[in-house]
Amino acid sequence: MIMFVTEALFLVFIAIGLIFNALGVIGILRFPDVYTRLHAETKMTTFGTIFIGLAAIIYCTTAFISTKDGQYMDLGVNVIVIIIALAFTNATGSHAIARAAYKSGQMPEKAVVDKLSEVSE
Amino acid sequence: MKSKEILTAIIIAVLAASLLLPSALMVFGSPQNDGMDSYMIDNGQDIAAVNNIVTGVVFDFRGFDTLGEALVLFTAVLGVTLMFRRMKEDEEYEYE
Amino acid sequence: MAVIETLNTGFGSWNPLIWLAAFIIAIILAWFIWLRGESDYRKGTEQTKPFISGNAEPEKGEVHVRGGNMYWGFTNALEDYYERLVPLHSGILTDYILWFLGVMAIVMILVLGGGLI
Amino acid sequence: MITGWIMENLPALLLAVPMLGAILTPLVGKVSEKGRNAWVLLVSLAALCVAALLTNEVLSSGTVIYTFGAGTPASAIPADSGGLPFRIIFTVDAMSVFMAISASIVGFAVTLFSIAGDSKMSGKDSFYALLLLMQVGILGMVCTGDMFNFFVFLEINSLAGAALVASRVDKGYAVEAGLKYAVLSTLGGLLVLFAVGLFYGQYDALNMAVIADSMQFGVLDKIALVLLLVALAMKSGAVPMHFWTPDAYSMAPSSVTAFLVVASQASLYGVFRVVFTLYNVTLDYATIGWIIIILGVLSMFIGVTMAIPQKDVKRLMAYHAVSQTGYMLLGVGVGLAVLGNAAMMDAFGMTAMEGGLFHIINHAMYKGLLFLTAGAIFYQAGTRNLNKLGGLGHEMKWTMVFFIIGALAIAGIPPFNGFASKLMIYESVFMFSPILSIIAMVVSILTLASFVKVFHSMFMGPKLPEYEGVREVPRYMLAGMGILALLVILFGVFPQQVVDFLITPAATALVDQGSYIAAVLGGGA
Amino acid sequence: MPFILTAVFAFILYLIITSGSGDVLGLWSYEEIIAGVIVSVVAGAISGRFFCSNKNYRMANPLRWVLLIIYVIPFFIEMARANLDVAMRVITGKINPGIVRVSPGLKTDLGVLLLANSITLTPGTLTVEVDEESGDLFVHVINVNEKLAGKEIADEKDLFPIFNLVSWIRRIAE
Amino acid sequence: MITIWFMVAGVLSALILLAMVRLVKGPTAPDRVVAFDVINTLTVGLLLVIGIGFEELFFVEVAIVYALLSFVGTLFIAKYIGGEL
Amino acid sequence: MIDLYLLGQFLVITGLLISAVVIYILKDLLSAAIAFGVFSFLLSLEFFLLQAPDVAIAEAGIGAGLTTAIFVIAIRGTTSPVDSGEEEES
Amino acid sequence: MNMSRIVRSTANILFPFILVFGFYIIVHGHLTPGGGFQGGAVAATGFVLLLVAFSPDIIRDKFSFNSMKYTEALGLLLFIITAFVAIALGTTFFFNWLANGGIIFGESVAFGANPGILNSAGTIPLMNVAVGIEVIGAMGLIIMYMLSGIEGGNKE
Amino acid sequence: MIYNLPFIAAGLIIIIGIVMMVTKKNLIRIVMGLALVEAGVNLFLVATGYIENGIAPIFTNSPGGEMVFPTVQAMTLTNIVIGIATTALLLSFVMIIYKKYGTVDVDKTGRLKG
Repeated sequence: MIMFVTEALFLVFIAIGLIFNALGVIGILRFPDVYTRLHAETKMTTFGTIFIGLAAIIYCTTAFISTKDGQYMDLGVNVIVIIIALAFTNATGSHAIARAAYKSGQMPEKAVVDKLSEVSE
Repeated sequence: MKSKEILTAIIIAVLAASLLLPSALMVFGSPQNDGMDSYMIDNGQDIAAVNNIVTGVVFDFRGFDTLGEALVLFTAVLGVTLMFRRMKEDEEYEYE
Repeated sequence: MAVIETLNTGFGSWNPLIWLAAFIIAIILAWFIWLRGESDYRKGTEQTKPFISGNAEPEKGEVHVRGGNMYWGFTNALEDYYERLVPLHSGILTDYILWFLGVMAIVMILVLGGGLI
Repeated sequence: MITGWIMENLPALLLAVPMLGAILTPLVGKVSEKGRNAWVLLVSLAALCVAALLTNEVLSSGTVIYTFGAGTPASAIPADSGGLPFRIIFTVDAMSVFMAISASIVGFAVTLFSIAGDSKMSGKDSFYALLLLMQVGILGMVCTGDMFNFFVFLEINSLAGAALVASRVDKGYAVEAGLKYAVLSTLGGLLVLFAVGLFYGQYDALNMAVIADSMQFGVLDKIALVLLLVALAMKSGAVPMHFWTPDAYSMAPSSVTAFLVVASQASLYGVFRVVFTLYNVTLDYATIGWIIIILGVLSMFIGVTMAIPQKDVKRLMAYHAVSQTGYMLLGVGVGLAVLGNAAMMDAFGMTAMEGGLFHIINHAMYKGLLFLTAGAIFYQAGTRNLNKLGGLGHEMKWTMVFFIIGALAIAGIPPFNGFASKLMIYESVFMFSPILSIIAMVVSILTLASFVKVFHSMFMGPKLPEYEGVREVPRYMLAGMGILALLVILFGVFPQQVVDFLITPAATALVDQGSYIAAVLGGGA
Repeated sequence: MPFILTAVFAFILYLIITSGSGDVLGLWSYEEIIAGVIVSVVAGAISGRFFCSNKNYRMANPLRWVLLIIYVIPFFIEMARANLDVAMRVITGKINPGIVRVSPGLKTDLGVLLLANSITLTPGTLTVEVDEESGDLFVHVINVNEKLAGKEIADEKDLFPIFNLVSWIRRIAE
Repeated sequence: MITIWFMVAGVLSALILLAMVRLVKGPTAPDRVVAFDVINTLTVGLLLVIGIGFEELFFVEVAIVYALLSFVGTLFIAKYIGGEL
Repeated sequence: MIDLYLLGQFLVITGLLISAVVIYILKDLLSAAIAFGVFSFLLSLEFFLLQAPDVAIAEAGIGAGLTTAIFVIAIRGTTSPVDSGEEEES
Repeated sequence: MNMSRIVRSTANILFPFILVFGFYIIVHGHLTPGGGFQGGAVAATGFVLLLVAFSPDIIRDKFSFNSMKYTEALGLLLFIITAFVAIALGTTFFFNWLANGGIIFGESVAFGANPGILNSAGTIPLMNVAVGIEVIGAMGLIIMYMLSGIEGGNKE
Repeated sequence: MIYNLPFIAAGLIIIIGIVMMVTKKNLIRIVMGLALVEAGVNLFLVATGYIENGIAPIFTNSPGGEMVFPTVQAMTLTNIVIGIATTALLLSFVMIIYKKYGTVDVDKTGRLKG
């Protein structure tokens, strides 16, 4: 029973990860300007990759319980490190890109309101 | 300049053919000889007491290469240092 | 007498020491001849001035033959050759790379295609 | 005890001493300038001593094998590996020490010269460290018996050379020359690495002796041969791949230029090593021999004709360097073209090769001397333009004498060393093909003509007003030139001794592939 | 103090990535611990002045770390909610973007960083610029409704409708 | 179980190829940086997945290096685009 | 399994070649540098697939991080500050 | 020029962790993938992260050119001295004189599959550390010099 | 033939790099081409040592099969570091050339000729 639940959870996580990654990639192809593409990119692919990482953690936990091999635990811990690093760096990176794009003079398309331009002028 | 472009194309074609020839003649995934490397894999743990055979090769069996490579890096740093150095006030050379 | 060995060149031989001895003898002979020259040469007199068929002597700077003037005849005679050769040294990096690769291609054809002979 | 260690580890010390010197040079330079100069001289002298000891060792007791990382230096092959060496092995035979000793001599003279000659320059710490590193590269290239190690040292050599060429950054011309040199030599180096990969893929070996032992000369080997041959010939400056040479030689500081000559000769050594030791009779020697001969003849002729109309002294000398490289290629190429034919080899092949190899060391000496005199002129007069120079002979007497020695040697006038090697080349090549020999003689005459021009426009003529303050150069520079001038005269007066002592063993070692393999792999011979 | 704090964090990271190597506490071997101490001392010596650049040791309190770990849960829920929102927008292509200003009133670097990264990681919002002095954030929002467009300074409620993440962050970092 | 990992890897590499369209098309440099970032993230996932698929567990370290370091490249490009370098 | 592995390799190599061509095609220098970064990622992935994790780490660290940085610095150093940004190659 | 406040604080926080990770790769060079070069490159990237997030002047106050030069030379010196000691002990250059010796890094490794012991491999960990130090210094110097080359001319 | 994919890719990358070096006019592009050639050579080297179904040459707990060749990986490692050194040096040359000449066009930087 537990076996079945973990396997199902595992598959669900992988499916979520793949779907969100795919949506992210489609998003950067469909959206009109840099800012909206960044919306699609950072969040969706980060979210998707985090879910793939969670699936990996589940896999490692089951393997650790069944084989008692210390390396599996090492792997699972490392995956957590990866997830944290990825979330941190991706968020900051996309902020940096957005800021740079704004500084280089690309205005958001179809913007309803732009408070930043009022400040910088 | 038309002839130069044609010449370029011919040279590139010949080189491409000769550089792609190995990919047709060599078999990927099954090297023809394996004397040296299988010896290293079998005896690396004995001789150098390493688990990562690549590190064993880099630092023990072929350590001198690594020294040379570190020196290449050192050379590049010295070169960059020389390029961006602050020159003396009166340092001018004639180039005629 | 290892010092006075001659250089075997496969076809003939050559001994620099003998040549050197001959050279020194020639110099000594020349010295003798120089000794027998006129001894009433004085500096600072009319003797030191060059005699150019009675024309006035030019300034020292003008006499000096500059390096670019030499072998003008040679380069002028081979003008066709130089006009082809000098533009090859165009100073452009891409051309230089192309020459390198071109020679490689030619040699590749020669070696892979069976050879010259 | 200590002498025992030194004698046992000579090949490693030959490289390790300048390496250590190069690493410590910036640190010593932080403390004091004088101390750094002394340190660099000391290291250079030590390297020269080690090279001399190694030469003596090799010439008296045969090829020296040094295995890095093994228990004892001579144990090339571990007992249970089935006859395959897997560590890096230095195979120092007579040819290697021949190159090593000439590089060390020029290196010492150049260091001596540059202490005074480049004193106006900033960034001397890096400059000396790079000079020593370049020496490491050259010595490593000529001593190693391992293909990948050869590539690594080639890369050290070319990077250090490029950085030195570009070291006068004030106007940008030197950097342009350095960029050309660096891009071309890096591309060449990568193609060499590709060839090494081809060898590795087929034979699973990197050691030259092992590769030579199992060489089959299939299609892949042919491709590897072409890549190695052309890339190394380009590095040595053979026409029509010589275009980087005048740029780099003329824009580098003079002391560096004198050393760059040796660096390109190390690449020439690479060519010879590849065709003779790696392939030898398995290769299509007539074709490769003729290719090398054609490259040589083109180099000789185009080099010298391009030199004649030049106005820049160093550029002119650089074209002469290309031309002289042609002699070496011609001599050794003739030897290669008759490699399989024992009778012809005995009759003139060996002599041609000896002539070509003798020309290497001679060229290193006199061309180094000439570049150093050009540097001395530049140091005092501040220009290299032949149209502006003139009348320097009144003050710079010693420089003039050294220049005359160098010029006569390069033109092949007896009794200087250029004549001896050129005579060997002329006579043996004449038996192979008279036309080639005649071309070589014509080139020699043109060389003389062009140096007469240089001599006339630099030293002769009335004193010019703009060079009033010109004095003789400092003593360090004269000492550097003097060493080379002395060697030029010595080699010219006693050529047979040099040939017997250095050149014949080198040529024999180069041709005799069997003993090279036997020295590493044991057994036989 | 900066040195010790950094070294401790470095040591914890080292222990995390080398877990499962030996027998001490069932997880680490002695050699690893010795190497870890050396490594973390060196890392602390080099990077201490950057890690604690503003001489502010609030984060040395372990309680704040517990809070930070708990914070992950509401944040994750917010993230999942908004993700579905943007996923719909990717498929339908209906967007209504704009840049609004948020004034959370956070002082510390860590607080600003946490909030900005939370905003960026929450789909639909993206930090474009931060005011150096006041810590005000300029947020690019993918769907600006009428009410939000009218306000001069937007509320937290508009960005995080379910949980009040700003007060969480204030509790963690201030 | 192993096959699943490889299938995931295949899908992820197909996504990378898809994201490359934006790299080719992207009218301005910031658009290309977005593609760069996507490929970056996907590559980290791919490395993770393949590492588990090969059953050689230390392969994951490569992914950590990746996740930490590619950030620097992004920052450099962003700094250049923003005109601050 | 082996077929899936081959498929993965095929995809990665296709990506590698595409990005190499993209480096060649793109007119904007900065975009070429970005494409070089992508190329570096995929090369690292390919090393990973060829069972060379050491080389993959080296390529990831040096290729992805430092090479991009050096290229960007050099591009900045060879364009005048006035017309930075979208600079078309002559 | 400085980047925004967010990037700066991220760099501050990430820097020690990148450093630790680089050192981890260096120290574990003989057990897991990695080694001197890779770990050194990772740690050097940490420095580069600081250089990009802050204005290079600020970083140059804390890590000067000279200190980086000393770091680099120290690494190379350590490397070559490790090799020289082997000559002094009567063996050849680059002989692994600590391997299987039993003291420091001297434990021998059994053949076949095993997780490995940190305290093994002789001189290899020493060389790893030396090369790591060298690569950190070299890469940091290259980037620092190139950044300094952007700003102004190279005349005083 | 399909199994030779990495070799073909390596060859093609080298060719693309060489074409880039020959046809492009910007010096930075030329250096990029050189870096591409180098990447291709690296790929070629690693592919030379690959064994089908081999595992990485590192001993761990997991039971191993046949191992991939280690020497060639060590060589590639060396070449990667040499590559970054070369690239850095060349790019600093290019930067100095721009500073002195004001251009990085390869046709306009050829001032040494004849």
